[in-house]
Amino acid sequence: MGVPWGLGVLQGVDLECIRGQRRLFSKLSFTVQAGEALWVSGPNGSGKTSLLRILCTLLAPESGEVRWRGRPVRELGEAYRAGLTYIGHAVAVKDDLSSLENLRFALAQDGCRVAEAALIDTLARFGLAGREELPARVLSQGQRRRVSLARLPFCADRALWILDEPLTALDVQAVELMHALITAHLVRGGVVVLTSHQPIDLKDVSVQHLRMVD
Amino acid sequence: MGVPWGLGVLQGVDLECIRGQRRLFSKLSFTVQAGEALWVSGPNGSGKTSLLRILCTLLAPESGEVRWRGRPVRELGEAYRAGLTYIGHAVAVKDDLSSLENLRFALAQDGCRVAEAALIDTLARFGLAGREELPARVLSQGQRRRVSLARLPFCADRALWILDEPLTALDVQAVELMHALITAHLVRGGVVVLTSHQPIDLKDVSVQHLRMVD
Amino acid sequence: MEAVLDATPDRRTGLLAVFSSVVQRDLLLAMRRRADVLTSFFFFIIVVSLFPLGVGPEPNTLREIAPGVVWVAALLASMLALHRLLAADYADGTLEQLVLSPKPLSLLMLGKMLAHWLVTGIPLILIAPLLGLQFDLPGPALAVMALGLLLGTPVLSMLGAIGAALTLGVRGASGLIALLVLPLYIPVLIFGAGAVSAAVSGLSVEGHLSMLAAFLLFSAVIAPWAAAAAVRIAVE
Amino acid sequence: MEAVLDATPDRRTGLLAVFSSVVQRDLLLAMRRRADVLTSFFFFIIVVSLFPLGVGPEPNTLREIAPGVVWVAALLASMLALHRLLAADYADGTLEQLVLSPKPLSLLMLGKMLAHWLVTGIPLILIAPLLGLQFDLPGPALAVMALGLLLGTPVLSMLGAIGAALTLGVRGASGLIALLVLPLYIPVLIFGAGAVSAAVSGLSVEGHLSMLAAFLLFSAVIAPWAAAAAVRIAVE
Amino acid sequence: MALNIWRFASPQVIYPIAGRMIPGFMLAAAVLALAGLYIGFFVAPTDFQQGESYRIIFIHVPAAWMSMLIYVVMAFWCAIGMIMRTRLSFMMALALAPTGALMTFIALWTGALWGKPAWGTWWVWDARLTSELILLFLYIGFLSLHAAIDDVRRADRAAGLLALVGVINVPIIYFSVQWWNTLHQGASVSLTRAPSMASTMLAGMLIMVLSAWMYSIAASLMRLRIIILEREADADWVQEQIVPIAQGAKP
Ligand code: HEM
Ligand SMILES: Nc1ncnc2c1ncn2[C@@H]1O[C@H](COP(=O)(O)OP(=O)(O)OP(=O)(O)O)[C@@H](O)[C@H]1O
Ligand SMILES: Nc1ncnc2c1ncn2[C@@H]1O[C@H](COP(=O)(O)OP(=O)(O)OP(=O)(O)O)[C@@H](O)[C@H]1O
Ligand SMILES: [Mg+2]
Ligand SMILES: [Mg+2]
Repeated sequence: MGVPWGLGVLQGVDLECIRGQRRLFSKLSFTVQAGEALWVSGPNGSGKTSLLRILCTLLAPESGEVRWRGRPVRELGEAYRAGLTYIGHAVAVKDDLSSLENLRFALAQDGCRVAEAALIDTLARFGLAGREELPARVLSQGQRRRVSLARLPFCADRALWILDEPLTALDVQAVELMHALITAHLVRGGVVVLTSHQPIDLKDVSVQHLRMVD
Repeated sequence: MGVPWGLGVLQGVDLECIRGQRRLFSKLSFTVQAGEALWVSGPNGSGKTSLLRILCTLLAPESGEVRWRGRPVRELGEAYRAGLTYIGHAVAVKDDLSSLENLRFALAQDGCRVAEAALIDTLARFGLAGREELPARVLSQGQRRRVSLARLPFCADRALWILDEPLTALDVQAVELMHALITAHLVRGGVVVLTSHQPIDLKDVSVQHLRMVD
Repeated sequence: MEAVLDATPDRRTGLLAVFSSVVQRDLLLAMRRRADVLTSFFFFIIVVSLFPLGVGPEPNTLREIAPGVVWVAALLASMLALHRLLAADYADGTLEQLVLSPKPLSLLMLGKMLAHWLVTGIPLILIAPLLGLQFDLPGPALAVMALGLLLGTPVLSMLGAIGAALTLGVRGASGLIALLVLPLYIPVLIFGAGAVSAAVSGLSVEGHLSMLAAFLLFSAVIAPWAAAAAVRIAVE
Repeated sequence: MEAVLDATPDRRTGLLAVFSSVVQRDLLLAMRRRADVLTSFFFFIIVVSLFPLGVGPEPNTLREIAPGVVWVAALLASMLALHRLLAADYADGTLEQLVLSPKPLSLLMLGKMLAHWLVTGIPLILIAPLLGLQFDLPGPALAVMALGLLLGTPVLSMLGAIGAALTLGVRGASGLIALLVLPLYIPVLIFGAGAVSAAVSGLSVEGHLSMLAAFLLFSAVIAPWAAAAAVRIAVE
Repeated sequence: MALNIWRFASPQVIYPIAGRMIPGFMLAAAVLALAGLYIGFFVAPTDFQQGESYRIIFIHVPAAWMSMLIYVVMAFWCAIGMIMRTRLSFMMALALAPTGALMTFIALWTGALWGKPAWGTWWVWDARLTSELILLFLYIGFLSLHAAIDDVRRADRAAGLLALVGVINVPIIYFSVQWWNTLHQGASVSLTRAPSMASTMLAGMLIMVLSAWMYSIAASLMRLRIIILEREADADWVQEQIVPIAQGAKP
């Protein structure tokens, strides 16, 4: 639609979001380049989650549109979703499955097949060594989040990562691992949109800060 | 038994906790004085939540005991629970009730009756002004947590507060409010046990730091 | 800020206040989900109406099976609502708070049972005679049916709460509840349907009804205690 | 650290692989909750057994109501498992992930329906003839019953999935499902039970069975699409 | 006193004692079964109303009685476990349940087999039969609930509570023939019908009942030993027991 490619990879154009009677934001526009992160912050209830859900088409904006490589994502449809990884507040981890099975099925439903060894390896690097076979029910809060985040290394080929408070419940070490993962993704030219109440500590990459107001 | 009162208000004595086949901790002892906070930190899955649940008798320790004012809490039973406020990971907020109703019932089940005006006032100070009547379902993650934390000001007469990651999902302003609440409770001679991955920033009060290891 | 820090609650509230706050909260929740109140009600009506469809329109057969059908439908309708009796409270942490309350847990459980009965039992009692009419049951049998339901449905709520509490957080809970609870319901079914059948054939119904009353007393004593014990086990 | 950062997945998997991963995951979950698989099964047995208790032991009456009872119980057993078909996935965020999958959502829904049928339908089909035997049904009627269930239970799973999807996140969902789904089940009930009754009285069953087959085809076309649409609405 | 013994009896003490008792009970069960079946099938005369088919009573009645008794005993152990917090009593209860379910199943099955010649039908929905079926469901419910909970302590106590609540069913089974008029025999019918046969029949039946007792005790003790090993797998004494066996030493 006339927007030249050079203007950015992910664009929000005049986005407006209304929940119930409340206008959370309007005329919200931004442009994120390849290799750049968008850190959305702001007070509780200011609409960060709503914005992220709009970006990944789970929610329709009241007005305005989201563009990916210059084209409205509503038009792109499946093609857009095929290049997208969203990890929301809900961890999508099944209590009755083990960490390993949770990860395997999450990837399989994403249409990607991974060798068992790589899965176990990744879980270990997420601090779940020796807990691969435990049902997720018995894991601690932070460990459950780690299981859901362990998908990310396998999503290197998906250009856009949208992460809603990925650092919640994580300990210091896990936060560092997440920083490394995100940095690596940006370095290889991906785009990351994330929310966090803690400051984001990404070095050597460009981070755009979007402050929502109440 | 036989421990003189001077030794501390809340004591863990040789606590041991086993979940599944895994020994999370053993020989864990500590003493918290009146007016002192115990900040429990440590990596994900190191047993912080388990420890807090033991302290409030939701979980029985494998061995060892918890003492309150020198007496084992198992013996104290209701008398102990009558002086205790626990806010866990689960927020105990009903999606279908409004913030106001949620707060009112939480307090009523605690056996305390509060004037409507005080409730609305408190909710406003927790940043929920104008949202008292919204069903909790539509609230943001942080706002739901605020509703569950809004109980605390009314628990001033309960000596022991046990809070599991009370700062999760809260924005900067709410974190400050929590710090103020906790400080006030300590100043009036209460005891606070809390976990947090973020550093606890309490001034002018004594904070004991318990580092769990994996 | 100060006002927040020294709100002073009135803690001289008694047992009854806490009990009624539990009942009130559950009733309010049920009203909020208005669909829910109507549902066990409609479920009851639909199940009862399904039978003539499956069995065929022969009036004698219908009159014969009516007591059984109505009671089985009541059992199932009551059971259907069991899952939400405690599971939601368990998932969102409310149950932990109840366990930590200094008031006796069994009393709070009784409150939840009462709310469940008010929401699921009462509508059944009111509509059942109407449905019985469609099965061509005579007047006295209808009265006996209503009376039997009045005595029997609280038992269903109370026994059901035990099953719901036992299966909290258990894999496949909603199914397991059925497995645990339906067998316990059977005596109520036998005497409840038996009373109606006896009334249809003009026999004395006193024996049946007094058995139901005995069940009611018995479960009023046992169930709150057992449910509280089960909840404590589950929360640990 | 490096290895984590460049794990390379194989993304050339086709539709079928994703479909079967959905089915497999649901089956695995069902196996984990072993109780669950057994439960709709036991529920079926218990409900079928409840009726004679309420109705009385008269063999002729029993034979007459048997087809209706078995089919109503099958309906209810199938419905009981519906709540867990999508609700858990909705609550924990799995459903969002399915919606965001580049593969067609209706296909994924079909996978979930298939898993539901394998877990709840198949056991019913296997046990129903045995229960029919206890109701003193003749051999040919038993065969017809099994065949009818084979055609009818997938329809129950498919229609049920629509109901489950429509009620996602709705207050009081488990009850509302019953309300939405049971009326849709009625045609299946009528023709399913009708086939057995016809077989008992020695009439031709072809008409009934071919109606069931038609329902099956029809819902195989409509249901996955409708369920997918409903899920999209719910997730928004 | 007996309670005290159980209270302080640790699994470690019971394990070898049970091992020593099992052969005796098994032997007694076998001998009594042989004797009982001999009396039942060769000594006891033919019933003049029912012919030979009544002989199924020698299996049916002991199994039916055991099914109820075992449930009561199981509930008793659960109660002890809940009150005294003894691990062993829950293990006893869990060890009893499958035998109880088996006995219930046998009672149902033999009853059905008997029903065909006696009443002309395999099954009727009569109160006695149905409440016995409920008993089977209660056993299954107990075992399923236990299996559905991972944490053993929690599983024990939850299933134990269920067992206690379900105990109400036992008197219902027992008195059902008095409370409802049913097809099933009342307690004394078959014995008074032909007084001359009563003594041999009674003897055969009682011997079979004893045999069922012996078998149930032996089978539960065997299961108990396995449960003890499973649950105490980490304990030193189990390691000492198991490791030598694994290395080929005599137990
Ligand atoms: C599946 C069907 C049946 C079941 C579930 C069943 C169940 C039971 C039970 C639980 C008992 C022990 C209760 C007591 O001692 O009072 C019992 C005893 C007995 N049953 Fe059955 N029964 C069945 C069929 C039959 C049939 C067909 C007959 C014979 C026609 C029969 C004859 C007896 C007799 C004679 C006793 C002993 C009563 C006594 O002396 O105390 N049963 N049965
Ligand atoms: N029906 C409604 N009526 C009024 N307000 C609503 C309605 N639905 C949602 N809201 C408001 O919309 C906002 C949703 O915010 P969102 O979840 O996007 O916030 P957030 O920035 O992610 O907050 P947090 O930091 O707490 O996660 C909340 O303020 C909520 O109160
Ligand atoms: N059945 C089991 N088998 C093995 N390990 C178990 C079992 N149940 C629980 N655990 C372990 O016990 C620990 C529970 O930890 P807990 O929830 O107390 O951690 P936490 O310190 O609160 O962590 P977080 O920071 O993530 O909240 C986890 O490491 C979990 O893996
Ligand atoms: Mg948010
Ligand atoms: Mg924790």
